[in-house]
Formats: sequence, structure tokens, C-alpha cells
Amino acid sequence: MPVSRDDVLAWITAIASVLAENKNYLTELDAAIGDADHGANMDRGFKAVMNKMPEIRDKDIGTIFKTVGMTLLSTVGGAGGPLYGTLFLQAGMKTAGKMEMTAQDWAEALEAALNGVVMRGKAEPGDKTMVDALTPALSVYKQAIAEGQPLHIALQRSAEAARQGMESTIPLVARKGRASYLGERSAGHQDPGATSSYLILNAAAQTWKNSA
Amino acid sequence: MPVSRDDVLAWITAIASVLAENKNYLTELDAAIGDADHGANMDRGFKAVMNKMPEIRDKDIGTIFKTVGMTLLSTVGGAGGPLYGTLFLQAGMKTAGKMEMTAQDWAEALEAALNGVVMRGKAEPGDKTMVDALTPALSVYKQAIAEGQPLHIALQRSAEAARQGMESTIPLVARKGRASYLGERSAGHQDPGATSSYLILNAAAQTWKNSA
Amino acid sequence: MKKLINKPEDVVREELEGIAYAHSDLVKVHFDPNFIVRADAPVQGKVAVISGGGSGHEPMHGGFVGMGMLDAACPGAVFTSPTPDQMLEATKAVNGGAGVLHIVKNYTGDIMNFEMAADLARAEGIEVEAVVIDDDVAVKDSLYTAGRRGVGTTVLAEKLCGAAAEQRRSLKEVADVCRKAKELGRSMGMALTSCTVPHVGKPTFDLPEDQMEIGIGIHGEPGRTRLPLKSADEIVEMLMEPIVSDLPYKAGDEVLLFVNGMGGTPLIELYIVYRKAYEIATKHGLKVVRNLIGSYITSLEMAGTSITLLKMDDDFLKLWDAPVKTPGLRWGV
Amino acid sequence: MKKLINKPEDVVREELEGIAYAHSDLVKVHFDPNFIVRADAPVQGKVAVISGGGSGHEPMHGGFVGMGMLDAACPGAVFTSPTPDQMLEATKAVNGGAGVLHIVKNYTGDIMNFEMAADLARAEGIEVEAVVIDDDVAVKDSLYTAGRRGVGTTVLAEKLCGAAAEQRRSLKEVADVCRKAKELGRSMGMALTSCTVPHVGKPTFDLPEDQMEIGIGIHGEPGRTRLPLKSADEIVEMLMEPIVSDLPYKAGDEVLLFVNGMGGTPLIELYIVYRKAYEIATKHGLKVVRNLIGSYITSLEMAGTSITLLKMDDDFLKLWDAPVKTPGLRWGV
Ligand SMILES: Nc1ncnc2c1ncn2[C@@H]1O[C@H](COP(=O)(O)OP(=O)(O)O)[C@@H](O)[C@H]1O
Ligand SMILES: Nc1ncnc2c1ncn2[C@@H]1O[C@H](COP(=O)(O)OP(=O)(O)O)[C@@H](O)[C@H]1O
Ligand SMILES: [Mg+2]
Ligand SMILES: [Mg+2]
Ligand SMILES: [Mg+2]
Ligand SMILES: [Mg+2]
Repeated sequence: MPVSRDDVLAWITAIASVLAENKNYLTELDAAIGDADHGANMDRGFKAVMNKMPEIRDKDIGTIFKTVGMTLLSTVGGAGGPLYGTLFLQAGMKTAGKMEMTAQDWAEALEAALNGVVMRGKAEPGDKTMVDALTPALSVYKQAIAEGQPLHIALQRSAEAARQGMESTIPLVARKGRASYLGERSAGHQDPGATSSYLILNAAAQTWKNSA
Repeated sequence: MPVSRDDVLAWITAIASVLAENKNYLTELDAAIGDADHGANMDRGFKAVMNKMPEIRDKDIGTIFKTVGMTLLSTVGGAGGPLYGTLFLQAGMKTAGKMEMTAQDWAEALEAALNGVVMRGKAEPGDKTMVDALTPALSVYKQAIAEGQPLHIALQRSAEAARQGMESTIPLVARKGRASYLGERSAGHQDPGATSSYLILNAAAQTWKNSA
Repeated sequence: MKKLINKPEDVVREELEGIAYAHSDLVKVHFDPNFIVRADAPVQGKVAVISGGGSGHEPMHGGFVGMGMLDAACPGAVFTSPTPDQMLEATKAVNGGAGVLHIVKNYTGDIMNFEMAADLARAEGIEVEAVVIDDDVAVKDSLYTAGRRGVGTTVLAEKLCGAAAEQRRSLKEVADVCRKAKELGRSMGMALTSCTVPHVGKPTFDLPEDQMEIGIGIHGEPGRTRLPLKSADEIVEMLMEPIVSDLPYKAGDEVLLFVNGMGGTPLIELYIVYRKAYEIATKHGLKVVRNLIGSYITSLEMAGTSITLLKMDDDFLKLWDAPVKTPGLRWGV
Repeated sequence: MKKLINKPEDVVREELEGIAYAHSDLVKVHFDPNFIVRADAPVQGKVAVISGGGSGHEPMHGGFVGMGMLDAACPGAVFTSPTPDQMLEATKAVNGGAGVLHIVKNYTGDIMNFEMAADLARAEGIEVEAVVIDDDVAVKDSLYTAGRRGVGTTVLAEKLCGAAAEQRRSLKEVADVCRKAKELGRSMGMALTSCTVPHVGKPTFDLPEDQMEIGIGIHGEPGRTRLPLKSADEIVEMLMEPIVSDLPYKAGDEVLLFVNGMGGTPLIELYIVYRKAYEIATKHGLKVVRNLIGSYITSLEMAGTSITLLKMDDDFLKLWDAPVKTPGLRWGV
């Protein structure tokens, strides 16, 4: 089964609840090397997205993603707002008009999303940002479907890669974002944006368990 | 032996050291019901007095007391400055030109001093101020010399009365000075000014032990 | 104790040196005895307005010296009234021949030190009037007590009197402005935290995370009551009700609303306080026609706020709006 | 958490309501999206100057809206850059046909949100220039990093650009003033205490009684290094040396010295800081010709200070002295 419009809505709902659950955790990560707002920002953004649910319930996947992106842009602020806003807007461009997504569609959407984030934030892998979680998640996902794995397996591997990417940020010295101001002191802490990216991708793996 | 000029200088020196020793104690008392400066104020004042020692070393008792009073006036500030300044100025008026004091001279000096404090501060016994220590100290002293006690015994009784007067301030609700702003909350605390008055009078009893 | 200071005993002198470096265009700083006078003092033919008090309340009073406000300010040690000789020297330095007004806050120490200074100045032939501000409604007043403290209204009175003096009103007229401000101003304050007097090195009182002090003054002293911490709106209600009910205000009266920070309170919180205070004043039918929002009469780094209401009339409005050029308050010039 | 607030999520809205009540003569406050514009916006034929950033830095930026400074300010959530739609709406509201300057502090979030807003505004036919302030010498700069933070110089740039815009200089000329300020301004800051973001409810970092953070920004983030607490004079040396050695100053140059409080620092301490900063500048042969002392760019209730030096020339002096009429900065009018 490909990923349906309803599956996408279920994913968005799952993101909102996992970010609400992890609001304090993300904020604590951000307090250590940033300004203690990542959890509150993401939670505020996805709460606003949930308020938009009625108006996107019957829309195509592209419109859903674009609405999510626009809502994040106008409610999250900080670095997270434009980055996650762009991520969903770009995914929305790739899925415009679609009522369902194949494994390949998701590869393309995710690739566009990651490219959007990189274009906006100009971070490279190793800079200690969300890019460190998103980059391996995309490449592992693409590899898995190239191997012919079903979507839900590819997604699981992708989420696992995001988790590893997230953890790989711990020893890094930040070169981008607010953590870079700390210099050497940023090492030894997990990046909050990489963490929220893992939570978001893992929510997809959990929600689309039955997709292929 | 009457109280000599040198005895008076020794008393002033003893006050300076007892106030320096009790600086934190007086400040803590003032922190509870005032503004945490009585110890520092008195210590600053008597340190300044000690700096004046060279110029009063060969003066009469009246001049010594007046110099102490003027110095306190211009260095202590707050309520303590004008009150203790007046106290010593008034004592100085009564002892002008004297090279020694009899038990009766001290009674008159102390009476003038207390009257000066009351005229300046308009506090009555029971208002929870230094007047609560000074008033019984004066009356017990006068009673003792009326009974024909030698000066040093009268001084000891006077200091003991000051101590009791000081302790009697504990349950009182302040009606004068900064502690009055606390209303009922001022009860249960010993008045800092009554405490410094006791320390000053007790220093006289200690220093003039051999006077009669 | 966490402070940007060197030695506790040098705090006031070093602060004054900083002011001297910073504002030589507006003021002159005199050391030993310590006082600050406006750069062009004495202004011949003008009534001079002076105030003073312990340090630790900055910008009051030193920050209010300059054209349109104070002619001189006498800073004492931290939280300790200045001495008579300071006040006397300052009085002599700014006397322009038209008399000198002493604006005194009602504290035993201030009263006594100012009184002695005024006596000494009068003995030297200078005409001096003194007005005592006692606007703190947290303190119960009676014939037998020290009376109410002088707090927020003092700042407003200094501005109004300074403007009246610039208009070359007589000493009696400037003192009348001060007496009117004293009659028409009411304040009340609260603290979220204590403050630390430098030479003491630890907070004057301990205030647990979930408690606050209501009815504080400006010397870090504890307040009338300690209560569980409340929301900003509830706190503002606790401060506004005694103020409004104490004053003979009536619906339709015009007021100046002054929301003051105690030194460690950020401006964002003062606007939240102002919001509720404005709404309560309006609910009572009062018209807020002027305001002042910021940390103007402080207790070192104490977190907290005080609210002052001053009834305005045409004369007060004109005096308030008149130009003022001081380090701490400036407009119109 | 001890704050004069109601619910954490209402802090910014209630603050803006307070500002709206307080300063309706100077500014208009717009809600959803949140922005503040000067009361007479748009001023036809004048370049509009806009800034924005997270809340919690008051009076920056909202307190600097008014004649002679900003045309609009966009407050985000506490410590969170505002969103592109806020900036876009504000840009449209103040555009007087002569173009709009966005003054941006160098933070990834601010940069990205402002860039998107500028793109959107340009798409609607409004000429927009953006200048990024990055003056914090505590941050090592390199091609591969986010670069230096924008801190104290921002306040000064807003004043200078506002004055240049009042003179009806062109968008390019006003942007040139901003670029020059960016080139000639350097800052560094330190914290004695952390601050508490309202929705977090506890301090962003723990700082023991005997420690301080050197090289902090303005978002309550930890600094470059944690060191044992020092005296004010030693702290000022630690801040001044990197500033002076980073700037191509030479003896005889004229500078503006800006001593800023982080929100919980009382003025008395800022003057002690100013005293030493002035002496160090003078020792280096710099002539301090203007100054600014107070809490203008803050981190909620954080105790600490930052120092900014800006090299001045005749044009900057005239722009600095030009009249300004905002809630947070006012003179000449
Ligand atoms: N240039 C960048 N590119 C990609 N991600 C970035 C960049 N800068 C910051 N981030 C991510 O944003 C996260 C912080 O987001 P958030 O706390 O919402 O914003 P802010 O730093 O403005 O407070 C960081 O943990 C990091 O993962
Ligand atoms: N009106 C008064 N008459 C007599 N003594 C007073 C009066 N007011 C205050 N005092 C005394 O002064 C003491 C406080 O002195 P101090 O702390 O030096 O001054 P301040 O209250 O101005 O800080 C009180 O403890 C009290 O004994
Ligand atoms: Mg953050
Ligand atoms: Mg005291
Ligand atoms: Mg005192
Ligand atoms: Mg942020």
C-alpha cells in the first residue's frame, strides 16, 4: 500500500504529539548549547498546524505539506521556523496534486526537503545541525528502496540512520547556528534540531508501518 | 578617682573596637527590621573618630565629646548619625573645659545626651529605639549615685539597665524609625540602635572600672 | 554576592567617578563631601531644588540633576541618608539667591540630617524650605509613628518642582508644587527578591522561590506581609487597590501612572504590570493622561515593582511636559 | 521562576498591550501578526527603518520605534526571531515609497526569516535592503561558521540610521550608514547570572555563586568561558581588551562608549563599569566623545553587562545628536 492522504495526516498528527511530549527534552538540549526555545517553538508550530487540520483534511498531499510548511513559517520563528517551513514546502512541491505516495515519491519528497534545508541554512554534514540527521536518513532510505525494500522497512532504516546521525552530533563542535557561538564548549551535547528531525522521521516510520 | 581626659579617650577607643567587633551583629539586627546598615554606619563613624585622635589627644573632655559628635554627624548618616552625633555634642556642652569628670558630671552629661536624642528623634520609651536602652541607663545611674555608690558601680548598674532596656525592645512593635514600617512584623526582634547604645555604655563601665 | 563592583567601601565613590566621566556636560561631581550639581550651578535668580538620600536607588537622585529638575543631589552611603555637611555644602553650591527647596523623603534619618543641614544653611543666611514626601500607602500612618515612607512620588515631585523653578517661581510657589505633589501622590511596592547591601555581602532577607513581599520600601527592608507568589495581574490588584482607595480620587480625574522597577526587574515585566495597572485605573474611571515606566527609584538589584498614582491638573501637566535634561530623565531638549 | 507575568504564553501579547496603552502618542501596536509602527507611519518619501528579533531584549527593538529611530519593530516569541509574515506586514505598513532598510542581527534564525520577508516584500514591489550587524568579538569568526553575533552595535545603528532616514537620505545612503556602523562597532558581554525563559521556568544555565560567564550573547546562552568571579575592574579589562584589539582604532580616534545592562543589573553598577571602561579607552588614546549607559539590549532578568565601542566621525556625531523620540531613547525633542 502506498502512503495515503490519510496516512500523511496521521503522520502530521503523530509529529504534533511526539513534539508535545518531547517539548521539555528539546528545550533542555537547546538550553545547553542554545537559547532554550527549540521545544517550545516546535510545539507552538505544530499546535498551529493541528488547528489547520479542518481545512486540509480533504486536500491532496502537496497541499497538506505546503500548509504545514506555511504554518510553521509563520508560527515557529527562530532557525527552526524557516528550516522546517522550507522542508515541508519543498516536500509539498514534489507531491503537488498527489493523493498517495509511493516509496519513490517519498524519496523524491525527502530529497527536495533536505535540499531546501541545505539551501536555506547552508549547513554541511558535520556542522552539528539537523542536516546531520536528515542527510543519512535520506541516503539510507534511497539505498533501501534501491535494494527493493518495502517502504516501511526503508522508513525504519531511515529513522534508525537519523537516530545515529542525531547521536553523531554529540562530540561535534558546532559550526552553524547558535551553538557555534559556544566554540569548543558545544562539544559533548546533542543538537536539538537533529533531535527534532529524528523524532519527525521516526514518527513517519511508526505511522506508516503498513505502507509498502 | 574621677574620670580623666585619658579615660575618656580610652572609652572612645573601646567603643571603636567594640563596634568594629559587633559590626556584623548590628547589621544583622538591622537587616531583620531595618535596612542592614547600622553596623557599617557606626563602624564607619568610629573609624573616622579614631582618625581624629591625634588632634584631640590633648584637649578637654568637652572638646573631645564635641569632636566625636561632629565626626559622627558628618560620617555616619542615616538615623544613627544625627542621634549619636547629638548625643556626644550634648555631652560635650555639659563637659566643656573639663579635664576630668566626677560621678555627678557624668550624670549631667548623660542626661543632656539623652535629652538631645529625644529632642532630635522624638521617640518615647517603648517606641523600640535606642531611647529604650538610654532611658533606664540614665535613671539607674542617677539612683546609684544618689545612694552614694562609687562611679564604677553606678556605671555597671547603668550598663546592666541598658542591657535590660535593649532586651525589652524584643517584643515591642516599633513606632519610630525604619522598623515602624514593618508594623506587627517588627515584634520579636531586638532593636539595633538600642543594642549599639548598650555596647557604648557597657564600654564605659568596662573602661572606667577604677573610677569613683 | 554577585555584583559588578570592586571593594564595597568604594562603591559610591567609583559610581560618582563614573557619573563624572559620563555626564560632564550636564553635571559636576564634588567629592568629600559628595554631591552632584548641575553643570551651570548656581543659576542666579532661580530657586534651587535639592534632594538626597542613600545610594542604591539610582538613577534617583543623582541621575535627576540637570536643567528642569534638580540643582543638586547628595548621595549617602548605600541605603544611608547623607550627612548634614553634604547637604549644607550642596545647598551653598547651588544657591542662586532665590532660596533653596529641600525635597526630603520621610525616613527618620533623612528628616534629621536634612533638618540639621537646613538649620546650618539658614544660619548662613540662605532661605531654605523643606517638604517631606510620604506617599507609601503600605505603611499605616498615625500621630505616634514615623509615618509613611517617601517613595515613587519623590521622582515626580522632583520633576514638577524643577520645572516650576525653571519658570522662576518663588521659593514658596515651588514648595507649594512639592506640597501639592505630596498630597496628590500615592505609591505601593512589592519585591520578588531581596537585595544585597554590598558591605553586608548577603541578601537582607531570605525569600523562598514561591513567596513574595508586599508593601516594601526602597531600602531592601522586608515588607508589610509575606505572601505566596501570585500572577502579575493579582499582584497589580494588590498594589492598586490600596492606592486608589487611599486617595480622594473620583471618576473622571486625570492621573499620571508611574510603574517603577526595583532595579532587577526587566522592562518586559514592567509593561505587563503597566497593562493591568492601566486597566484598573481606567475601571475606576481615572483618565491616565501621562505615564512613566522604568526603573527610576530602585533598591539595588531587587526584583519587584512599585506603582505610583499622581493626580494631575493643568499646572501639573505643563510642569510635567516642560523640558528636562538630566542623565536619567530627558525630553523636550 | 519569579517573574511579574501571568501565563508564559501570554507574556509577549500582554507586554505589547502594555506598550499600546502606554505609548499611543508615539507608536501603534498591531496584533496577529505582532508588530509596532510609529504613530505617523508610513512617512511618505522617507526611507523606513525596521528591525526585529525575539522578545526579552526590551527596550530593543519595540522601545526604539518613533521619530528619529525605527519605523517598525517586529517582536518574536521570547528569544525567538520573528516570522517572515510579521516582517512582511511591518514592511508594507511603513513603506513610504522610498524603500525599506532591514537591520538584522546576525543569528541564523533572524537572517533566514528576514531574508524570506525581504524576498516577499520585493515580490510586492517594495525596495528592501538588509544589513546584518555582527559585532560580538567574543565569537571567533570564520568562513565556515555562523559568524559573530549581532549585539550592542545594533542599538547604535538603529539610532544612526533613523536619523539618516529623517534627513531624507536615500535607501542606499541609509544602508551605508548601517554598514559603516557594522564595520566600526565592536562589543563583548558577560553574565553574573543566567536568565529564565518564561515557558521553561528554570534558568537556562546554572552559574554557581563564585563563577561568571564571559563572552555571552543576548539570549541567555552560556558564554565562551566560565571563570571565577572577578572584580568589576578586572571584568571590564577582560571585555575591553578584545574589543580594542579587534578594531582598527588608533590613538586620537573618537568613540562612543556604550555600557549596557543585561536586564537585572542596577545602574549603580553600570556606572562603576563605565568608570573603568572610560579609563581603559582613554589609556588607549581613544577620545570618548559620546556615551550611552543603561539597559538597552537585554536578556530578560540576567545580571551582567556588555560594552560596545563605536568609532565616531562628524557624520556619526551629527546623526547621534539628532532628535529622537521613542519610548526607550529620547532627546532633542
Ligand atoms: N544553518 C543551519 N542549517 C541547518 N540547521 C540549522 C542551522 N542553524 C541552526 N540549525 C538547527 O536549528 C536548531 C535550533 O533551532 P531553534 O532553537 O528553533 O532556533 P534558534 O537557534 O533560532 O533558537 C539547531 O539545533 C540546529 O539543528
Ligand atoms: N526617632 C528615633 N529616635 C531615637 N532613635 C531612633 C529613632 N529612629 C531610629 N532610631 C534608632 O536608630 C536605629 C537605626 O539606625 P541606623 O540603622 O543607623 O539608621 P537608618 O534607620 O537610617 O538606617 C534604630 O535601631 C533605632 O534605635
Ligand atoms: Mg533555540
Ligand atoms: Mg539602618
Ligand atoms: Mg540606613
Ligand atoms: Mg531562539
